[in-house]
Order: sequence, then structure tokens, then C-alpha cells
Amino acid sequence: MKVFLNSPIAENRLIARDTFLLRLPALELTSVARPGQFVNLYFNNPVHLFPRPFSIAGFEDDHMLILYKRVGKMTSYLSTLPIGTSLLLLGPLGNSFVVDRNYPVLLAGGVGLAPLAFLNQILNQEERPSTLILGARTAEDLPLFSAIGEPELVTENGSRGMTGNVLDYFSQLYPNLPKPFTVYACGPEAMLRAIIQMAQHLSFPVQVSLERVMACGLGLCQGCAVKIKTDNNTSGYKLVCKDGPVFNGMELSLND
Amino acid sequence: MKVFLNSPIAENRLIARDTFLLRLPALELTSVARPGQFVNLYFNNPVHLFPRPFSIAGFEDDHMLILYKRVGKMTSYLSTLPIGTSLLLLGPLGNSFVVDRNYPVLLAGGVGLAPLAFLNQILNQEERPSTLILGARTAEDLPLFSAIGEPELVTENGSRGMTGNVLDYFSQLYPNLPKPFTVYACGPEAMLRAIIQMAQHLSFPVQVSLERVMACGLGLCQGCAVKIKTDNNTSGYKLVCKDGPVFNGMELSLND
Amino acid sequence: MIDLSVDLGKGLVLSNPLLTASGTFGYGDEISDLNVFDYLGGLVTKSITLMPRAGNPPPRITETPAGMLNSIGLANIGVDAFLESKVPFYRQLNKKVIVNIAGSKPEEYIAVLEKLTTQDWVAAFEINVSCPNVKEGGIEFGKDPVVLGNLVRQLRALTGKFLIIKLTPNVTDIVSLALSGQENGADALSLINTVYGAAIDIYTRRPKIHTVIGGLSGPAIKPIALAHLIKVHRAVSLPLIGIGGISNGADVIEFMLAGASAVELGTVNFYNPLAAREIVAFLIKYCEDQKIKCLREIVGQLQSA
Amino acid sequence: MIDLSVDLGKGLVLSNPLLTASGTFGYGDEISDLNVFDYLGGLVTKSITLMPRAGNPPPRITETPAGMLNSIGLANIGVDAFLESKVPFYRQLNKKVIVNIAGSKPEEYIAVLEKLTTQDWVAAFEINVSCPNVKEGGIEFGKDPVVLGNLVRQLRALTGKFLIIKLTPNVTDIVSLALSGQENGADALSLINTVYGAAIDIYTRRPKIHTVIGGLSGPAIKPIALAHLIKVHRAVSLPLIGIGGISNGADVIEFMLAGASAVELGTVNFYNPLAAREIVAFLIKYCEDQKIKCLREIVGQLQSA
Ligand SMILES: Cc1cc2nc3c(=O)[nH]c(=O)nc-3n(C[C@H](O)[C@H](O)[C@H](O)COP(=O)(O)OP(=O)(O)OC[C@H]3O[C@@H](n4cnc5c(N)ncnc54)[C@H](O)[C@@H]3O)c2cc1C
Ligand SMILES: Cc1cc2nc3c(=O)[nH]c(=O)nc-3n(C[C@H](O)[C@H](O)[C@H](O)COP(=O)(O)OP(=O)(O)OC[C@H]3O[C@@H](n4cnc5c(N)ncnc54)[C@H](O)[C@@H]3O)c2cc1C
Ligand SMILES: Cc1cc2nc3c(=O)[nH]c(=O)nc-3n(C[C@H](O)[C@H](O)[C@H](O)COP(=O)(O)O)c2cc1C
Ligand SMILES: Cc1cc2nc3c(=O)[nH]c(=O)nc-3n(C[C@H](O)[C@H](O)[C@H](O)COP(=O)(O)O)c2cc1C
Ligand code: FES
Ligand code: FES
Repeated sequence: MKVFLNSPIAENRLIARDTFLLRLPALELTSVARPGQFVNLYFNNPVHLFPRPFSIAGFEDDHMLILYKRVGKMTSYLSTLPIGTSLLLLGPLGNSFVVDRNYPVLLAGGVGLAPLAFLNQILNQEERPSTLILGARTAEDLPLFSAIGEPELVTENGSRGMTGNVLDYFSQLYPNLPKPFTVYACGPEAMLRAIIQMAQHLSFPVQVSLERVMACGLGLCQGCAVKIKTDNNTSGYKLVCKDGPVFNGMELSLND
Repeated sequence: MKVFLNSPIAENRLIARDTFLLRLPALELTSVARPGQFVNLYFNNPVHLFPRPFSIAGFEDDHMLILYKRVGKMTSYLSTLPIGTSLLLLGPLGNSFVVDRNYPVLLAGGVGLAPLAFLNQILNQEERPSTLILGARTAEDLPLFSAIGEPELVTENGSRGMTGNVLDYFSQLYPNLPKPFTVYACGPEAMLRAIIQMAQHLSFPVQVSLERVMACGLGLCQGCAVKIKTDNNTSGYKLVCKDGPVFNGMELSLND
Repeated sequence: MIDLSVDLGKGLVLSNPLLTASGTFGYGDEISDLNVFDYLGGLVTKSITLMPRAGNPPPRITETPAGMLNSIGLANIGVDAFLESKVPFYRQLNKKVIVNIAGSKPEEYIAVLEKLTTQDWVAAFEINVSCPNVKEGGIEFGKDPVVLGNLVRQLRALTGKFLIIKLTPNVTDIVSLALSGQENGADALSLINTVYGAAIDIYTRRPKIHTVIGGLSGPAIKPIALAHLIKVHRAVSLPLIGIGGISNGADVIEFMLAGASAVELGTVNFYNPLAAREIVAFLIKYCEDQKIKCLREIVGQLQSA
Repeated sequence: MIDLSVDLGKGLVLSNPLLTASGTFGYGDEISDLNVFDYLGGLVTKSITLMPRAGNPPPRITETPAGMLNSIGLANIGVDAFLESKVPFYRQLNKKVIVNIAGSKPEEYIAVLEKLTTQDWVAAFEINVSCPNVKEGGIEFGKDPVVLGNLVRQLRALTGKFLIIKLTPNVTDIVSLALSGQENGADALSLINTVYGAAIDIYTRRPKIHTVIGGLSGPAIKPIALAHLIKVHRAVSLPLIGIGGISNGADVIEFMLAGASAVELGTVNFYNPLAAREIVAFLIKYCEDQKIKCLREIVGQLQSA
């Protein structure tokens, strides 16, 4: 059941370079939202029409968390809004991670942490051990906030945690990870492509959360298509907003 | 010489129903602007493109006054801007009242007071006696502010000053006005049409300040055309932004 | 009580003038939990083709100033799957359902129409003629009055149901196409479909949608839609359905004054899924303020300047 | 040092790609005190006709979402007064001056051209073919390839000066018109002129511009202009001048990637009279960031998706 909410901002705080944590009262979503799902924010801007989709990054005291990066017009605008400003949102939208019985390994690139933070929160609540690797370019880019506990950190310039990227760290941990494990990943598309390739070689299951420009977020426009593998050589597409944003890595054809 | 100014709002105050007085530092305009001229305010709004023209309502301590009424999108937006907000403006634009040696009678309908307030200010500085009649629907609609001195007031419902409209009051004063006089008028177009008609009958000079939707305010687009009387029956137009906004009442053909 | 109902003739009466525009509301069942149907006079399905279509490669959409571009490529499940999976939903809907049909050969339109014309829940067909006609060497059905006329005549012969022809604005003379639709038996015309447009990413130097040129929709095209509507209204006597950039109640009134008996809401469904509710409230208030008892009285009441 | 100059061929080199669009910058002398010329490659005059024209009755303009409608009606002082009063200004300007010519009979275009072709300060002519051709029963010169071709051929025969044909977007097939211009001797094509549009006041029920249907311009039409430009660029080899909704430097790059050798700034002159200055700054920064030495290298460099 999707709901529209007019939610006054409770917190809108810079937590890393260009990266903000938003807290919104969202009692109606607490019990229904699942990790991987997202919400649409409606800005009612007459030039930039599309609502903007953001993953649910977890819940704290009936408040929903959104972790967002300032990348363009609406996220810049959002970053200026003071506490109390009402935001119109619709959610929960999309599908969610399918948590199996394997050991969960969560790979987060930058602000891609958002859906995995929520997933990890649920795993923690269920007292299931997990490994969360969070990578960013530098220490200043690491979007750390209390709800995510103690992730393994990795930065490209080594300014915090291990030096390298999420995949490097994962490869290093790989031999010692409890088997069988399942990877849940979200981050830059190059990272997702790499982990899927690795999963194909080493035969472990991987679920990735994708981003695409969306016009509706509801399956109405067919705009957010992503190519999937088909048996014969025909084109097949799925909708990131409705069939996703979480996909089994094996079904995707991300190179085109 | 027109100048662009980025001017921080010094005051933006409700002075009558939906009517605001704006004070802007505008040293560069003080010495050059003449009564009747206007400025363009640029709102940089990507949906409502046109700049908005406002008459200069006078000067106080190197600050320019603008008297505006909240009638639509941009004036509503303007009315919400706090002190200190920078406004981009261009001016002075257009022509001005041509003050002759006749006794000056100033007729102002509502916010049409703006250019006449400035004119009266100049007349006062020159210590020339004048009569300023200001009319509005009710007492709450009268845009009174200190710089205009003591106008004769008239309201349609009689809640302040005489009961009736500006023309009623003018007709009543007419026999006792010093002759010859010249009328300078600004207000609703019906009022302007009426005073022009009266001027034709009674043969006194009248100058009116007109408003038209403007795209440029600079004579570039030819959008602000107003019909003028021509000898033969051909169409003739003048531009309110460049040939006006002040016109000799006799040259206008306001009915179409 | 204000009467918002509109009459498109031949028995097609809508409880209010608001329809959804094809391709902007899916099949209708996607957001059935948002209760928007209460505020709609009916819905138009996405374009249905004979065979399922995967659609164009991504990217398929991008924002433009006060508008958007799309190149969905008529992605749809095909008429057979449509009949198999969607009928129960439409049957229980209690709203007029208009099925939009597309094809690249007259035979395709005909085959889809034949499969659907016997369905009692179908209130009308809307024919999307903005698809390249493979038989005529690529020119769209909607761009040549003769090609369009042939198609309309064939469809007319096959169905007694209400037949709407949806016109494209990308033509020199929309009136010739409107007249062709009228002369060949259409019951109503709807207009406009999207306007050709493009957008480029200046850093990657690539087009923002894969097909380079796509269809522009949204508030940006509202004046274009109104101009076409006014021209067509002057020239034909058929009921018209206005489409293009409608965002709010004032826009609906504008289209009705210009000659539209009903309107379709398109891109607005994306940025304001509750638009219909707000529009209905505005229409009632407008009628009250203007002392109008039946909204349909205003259709075509544009005065001269 | 970044080289912003562009070459339109036949010796027409502009110091940067920015021209003013006809009808949006008056004759050029209106705002000579604002120092915008420093940032322009040249200017295009408002359309000049044989006889003075008063223009259409007001209202002539209105805002639309991210755009505007106009129905100025080619108000201008006529070629004789133009020659009498404006020449001294153009002579001292030290910028390329392109005179835009309009008419409703070929003879009118010819007469204006003949009066101006001997003027040394005229860098080029831009022919506005969006006027109804009274001889051909009202259809615009710019809508029929044969009518357009005849006009271009006659003008070509009369002038050695650079000849630009300005295309209208209100046609089914802009490429056929572009080709007609090319085959009949044009030196360049500029596009687009305004798109037909309308707007209605829902309270007075009157059109917001007197002629009911006017020309839509501004950011709203930018995607439309780009689509036409891309189509024409694929089909012709002439240099192209891009017009339509350009607001900022990024827009200029978009048009150049799509195939424009130069661009015209139109409606933006109204809402941002300092646009040219900001655009030049952006162009330089873009070239620096992208390691481009000569801006003109990017013309037509749109990649496939
Ligand atoms: C399912 C989903 C979940 C997401 N979750 C998060 C999140 O938790 N945190 C976060 O910071 N970002 C998230 N994003 C990305 C976020 O939606 C975009 O960064 C945001 O829409 C950019 O808006 P803008 O106006 O600031 O950028 P713009 O100025 O519009 O453009 C900047 C960039 O953002 C991309 N973008 C623009 N509009 C959209 C759109 N509607 N959908 C996707 N990308 C777009 C463009 O491709 C462009 O490269 C998510 C995207 C999706 C699809
Ligand atoms: C020379 C001149 C001097 C003016 N001086 C004053 C003044 O001193 N004080 C004052 O309150 N108003 C003045 N006006 C009118 C003022 O410009 C409009 O009220 C204002 O532009 C409305 O903007 P908006 O966005 O709030 O209204 P909108 O939402 O755009 O429309 C509301 C109404 O304002 C009118 N309007 C819209 N745009 C313009 C425009 N560019 N020019 C003229 N009218 C427009 C429309 O016809 C409409 O009826 C003047 C107008 C002119 C031409
Ligand atoms: C994403 C999208 C998909 C569309 N798909 C179709 C379609 O399948 N068939 C059709 O006839 N029109 C289609 N259209 C056109 C719309 O029905 C409508 O004519 C157009 O968008 C103009 O209306 P608007 O500005 O209100 O969106 C589509 C439009 C959009 C934006
Ligand atoms: C107010 C106005 C007047 C115009 N007058 C002319 C004209 O006289 N001749 C002409 O060829 N184009 C004329 N145009 C069209 C512009 O030159 C330009 O092609 C069009 O506005 C699109 O560009 P823009 O979106 O940047 O404004 C006019 C446009 C406007 C807005
Ligand atoms: S964003 Fe519209 S279908 Fe996915
Ligand atoms: S507003 Fe442009 S000429 Fe007057």
C-alpha cells in the first residue's frame, strides 16, 4: 500500500562532502517499508517536473532516514531546506532485497549505502551477523551516521580504512567470508558491473540496487527501462521503479 | 543612461491591503530618474520569464521607493522576500511626465499612486503647490506612506475621506481649482479613459501613465503597443515602455 | 450541484471531462491503490499493438524546461496478453475505458480492433496514428490525409464502438488531417500527441534519449496544443478531446474554451499523481464563481479578442 | 587563449557564435548603452519590409510556461526609413550586421534586397519566410519547397552577399525545405522561427493575444529547435544557425553539438539582457575544462547514444 505523506523535515544535516542525512516523520511507512524500497519526493517545481527517487536508508523512532548526495538542481535545493519544511513524498515504491539464508555481505559505494543501511538495520534487529563494506573516494566522502553501526571502511586515497575500492576490499575478505554468502550491492554502476562479473566467475548470488532517471516511479511511463538478458537474442527490458530497483545481478545486461 | 543594479531590499512592508512599499538602495538612480519612469525587476524565474516593470515611487535618502500591489505570481513572490534579499533591477526606463507651468493636479487610483508620489515629491521640493487626489475602494486599500504628504482622500465606500471615486472628487473640486491646470493621472484604465474624456470636453491638458504587459521594457520586442489616434484611419501604435509610459491623453485611442 | 459531466456524442458520456492520456497511466492497474479513479471521467490505456513490444533501448526519458522527452517506443504486452490479464480490472472499474491502438500496417490496427470490438467494457477506441506506416515507406499514418483516411475508413467499417483519432502536431496542416478523420467516419478527434524534440548532454556529447529525437510533452507544449485545438475546432464539427501540458484546473478550462469537450491528463500524472482530485475541486469552484451550472456549456466559448 | 570565432563560410567569420535573433533586439540601437555588443558576434535586425508596418493590434505578447507567445506582426519602419535612420549606427558598430527581410510577395523581398545589397555594412541577409505568401493564396513561403525554392533562386540572382534562409518549424518535413534552400543557392540556413501557439484568459474567455494564434518562443521550444536542427544537419551540407530557447552557455554548446555553426539569442534578451556576457564566460570555461582550443571544433560533434 503506497501512501502520500506531507512530512515536515526533522533533520537535514551535512554528514560528508555534499552528502546529507534527512530525517522525516513517517509513521505510516515504518511497518510497511522493506530494505531496497524507495520514496518519490515531489518538489512541485514547474521547470524540473520529475519527482526525485530516494532509497529508504532506515528508520529511527518512527522517522524515516534518507541519505542523499547533492548532485544537481533538486538535491541542491533540498539541501537548503530548513527543519520544519514540509516535503511531499510517496512510498514505499519498488521491490526490495530478497534476504536468503546465506551469510549477507553488503557492498556500498558512497551514497549507495542508503538501501544497505536499511538492510543492515533489519539484519541487526534480527541479530543476524553480516559484513558491510563502505567505500568512498576519501575520508571526507564517507557517509557515516549512527544507524549503520561499524562498517568496514575503504577509501581510494587511504585517508580512512583500507586503501582501494569496495571491490578490492571484498576480494581481500573473500577467502575468509562465511560460505555460502549472498552479496547485496548498491553504488556506482561500474562497481555493480564489476561485482556481477565476479559473481559470475565465482558463482555467488548477488542482488544489486539500480538507479535510473525516473519520470513517475510507479510503472506508468516505462521510462526507467533496464536491459535484461533474454534466451534468444531479442531485447528485453525491466522497469527499475517497478520490477526493481533491486535485481538479481545475473539477469541484468548492464553494458548497454 | 540605464544601469543594472543588484540592490539588497532595505524595507518591504505591507502598507495597505495587498499593497507593499519597497525600499532599495539605488544611489545610481537618484540623480537621473524622473517621475513617470520605471524600473524592471528581474526575477530569474525559469517559468515566468518576463521581468516586471514598476514605477519609481520616489526617493528617500538615496533609497528608491517602489509601491506595489500583490496581483499575481511575481508580486506575491516579491512580497515574501525578507530584508537583505538582492533584487536585480534595470532603470530608469521609459519617458517621464512633462511638467508644464500650469497648476499640477495629480489623480491617483490605488497603486497608480506610485509615479505621482514621485512627481509630487519633486513638486514639493520645487515648492510648487499642487493637488493630489488619491482614491481607493476602502480605507484599507489606501496606499499611504510618509513621502506623499497629505493627499486628498476618497474611498468608494466612504470609509475614509470623501465618498466616491477619484473622478467624482476631481469634478467636485474642478470649479475651485487654479486655472489653467494640468492633470497627471495614473490608475485603473477605466479611470484614465474617463479623465481623458473629461479633458476633451473641458479642454484641459492631461498626461496619463499607462500599464501594459511587457516582455522587455526596452523597446526591443514591440510587445507593449498601445493604439494612438492617427489622422487618416490607419492603425498607429506607440510603445508603452519606450514612447511611454506617460502619454498625452489626447493622442491615445484607449478603447481598442 | 455543479454538473461536470460531458457528452462526446453517440452515447459516450463521462462523469467529468478528465481522461488519462495514453502511455502516461500504464494500463491503469499500476496505481489502483491511490484512489485517483474517483476523480476521473475515464481512462485511456497505453497503446496496444498486435504483438508485444519491448520498446526502445534506454535512456528513454529526460527532463526539458517545463517538459520532458520520451522515446518509449510503444512498449506494451500486446493485445492477447492485454485481454488475458487486464480485463477483470477494467470490468470492476466502473469508469469508461478507452483502448488506444497502434500499429505499423493497417492490418495490425485491424487485428487489434477486431479482438477488442466485442468486449463490452470497451467504451471507445483511440487510434494512435503517430507510428511510422511501414507500408507507405515510413511516413506516419497521421501525416498524410489520404493515408489516414484509408485507415479510418477501414476501422470504421469494423466497429460500431466510439472511434477517436488521435492527431499529431508535427504537420504543416493539422486541419487537413482532422477533416480526413471526420470525412471517413471518426466519432471524435483527440489532440495533440507529443511534439518532436531532442536534448543533448554537453559533457558526454550524447543524446539524452537513445533515439536522439523523441516526443516532447508537458506544460511547455500547452500553447502548441491550444493552437492546434483552436484551428481544428474552427474547421470540424466532431467533438474534440484536448491533450498537451495540462497541469491544473485552469488549463482544463482553457482547453474547453478552445473547443475541447473532454481532456486527457498526460505528463502531469508523473509529477502530480493527485492532479485529477485538485482539478475536480477547481472545476467546481470555477463553475460556482462564474455561475455556470453545467461545465460543458463552456466548450468552444472562446470569444474574439 | 580559447578561440571562440566561427566561420560560416564564404568569408563570414564571427568573433563568437552569438547573434541576436530577429525581432528580439530591435534595430540594435535601443540598448546600445548597455554594452552588450562586446559579447556578440553580430546582430540580426528585426524583419524589414518594403513599406512601414504598424503591426498587429494589442495584446501582442503573453507569458506561457517557460516561454512566451507573440504576434507582433512584423511591426517595422520600412526599408527606406531604415536606411535613412539606422545606417550611421551600423557603420560605427564594428560588428557583423545581418539584415532580416520579410514580405508577402516575392517582389517585396526583391525590392528590399535591392535597396540593401549595395550597402557595405550589410554582412548578410536573413530571409524570414514565415510570412503568408499572398500570391500563393496565403500559404507561407517557408512551408512549400517549390515556393521557397523560387524565392531563394530569385534572391540569389540579385545579391553576392551572404544569404541565410530562416526556416519555420511548423511543417511536416523541414528537411525538404532545407534542401530546397540549399539547392537554390542559400549560403546558410537558420532555424527555428517561432512555433504556433495560443493561450486563453479563463475569466474573460478571450485569447491572450489579439490574433488568437501567435508564435511560441523561449526555453519551452528548445527541444523542438534541437530536433529540427539535428534533422537538417543530417540532410544538408550548408552551415546552420541554431535558434530557439537558448538561455545560457550550456544551451549554446547543445546547439553547436547538434550542428549549429552559430546561434541566435532571442527571448533571452528580454529576461536577461546580459545573457551574452554570461554565455561568453561559460563558453571559455567549457573549452578550458574540455581542453578545446577552438570552439568551432565541436560543431556537429553529437555522438550516437
Ligand atoms: C531507485 C532510486 C533510488 C535512489 N536513491 C538515492 C539515494 O538514496 N540517495 C541519493 O543521493 N540518490 C539516490 N538516487 C539518485 C537520485 O534520485 C538523483 O541523484 C536525483 O534524482 C538527482 O536530482 P537532481 O535534481 O539533484 O539532479 P539533476 O540536476 O536532475 O541531475 C543530476 C544527475 O542526477 C540524475 N537524475 C536526475 N533525475 C533523476 C531521477 N529522477 N532518477 C534518477 N536519477 C536522476 C541525472 O542522470 C543526472 O546525472 C536514487 C535513484 C533511484 C532511481
Ligand atoms: C510602466 C509600468 C509601471 C508599473 N508600475 C507599477 C507599480 O508601480 N506598482 C504596481 O503594483 N504595479 C505596477 N505595474 C504593474 C506591474 O508590472 C504588474 O502588476 C506586475 O507585473 C504583475 O506581476 P505578477 O507576476 O504578480 O502578475 P501575473 O501573475 O503575471 O499577472 C497578474 C496581472 O498582472 C499583469 N501583468 C503581468 N505581467 C505584466 C507585465 N510584465 N507588465 C504589466 N502588467 C503585467 C497581467 O496582465 C495580469 O493581469 C506597472 C506596469 C507597467 C507597465
Ligand atoms: C512517457 C509517455 C508515453 C506515451 N505513450 C503514448 C502511447 O503509447 N500512445 C499514445 O497515443 N500517446 C502516448 N504518449 C502521448 C500522450 O498520450 C500525450 O498525447 C502527450 O504526452 C501530450 O500530453 P501531456 O503534455 O499532457 O503529456 C506518451 C507520452 C508520454 C510522456
Ligand atoms: C517578440 C518577438 C518578435 C519576433 N520578430 C521576428 C521577426 O520580425 N522576424 C523573424 O524572422 N523572427 C522574429 N521572431 C522570432 C525569433 O527571431 C526567433 O526565431 C524565435 O523567437 C525563437 O528563438 P527564441 O526562443 O530564442 O526566442 C520574433 C520573436 C519574438 C519573441
Ligand atoms: S519511472 Fe515511470 S515506469 Fe519507471
Ligand atoms: S516591452 Fe518590449 S518593446 Fe515594450
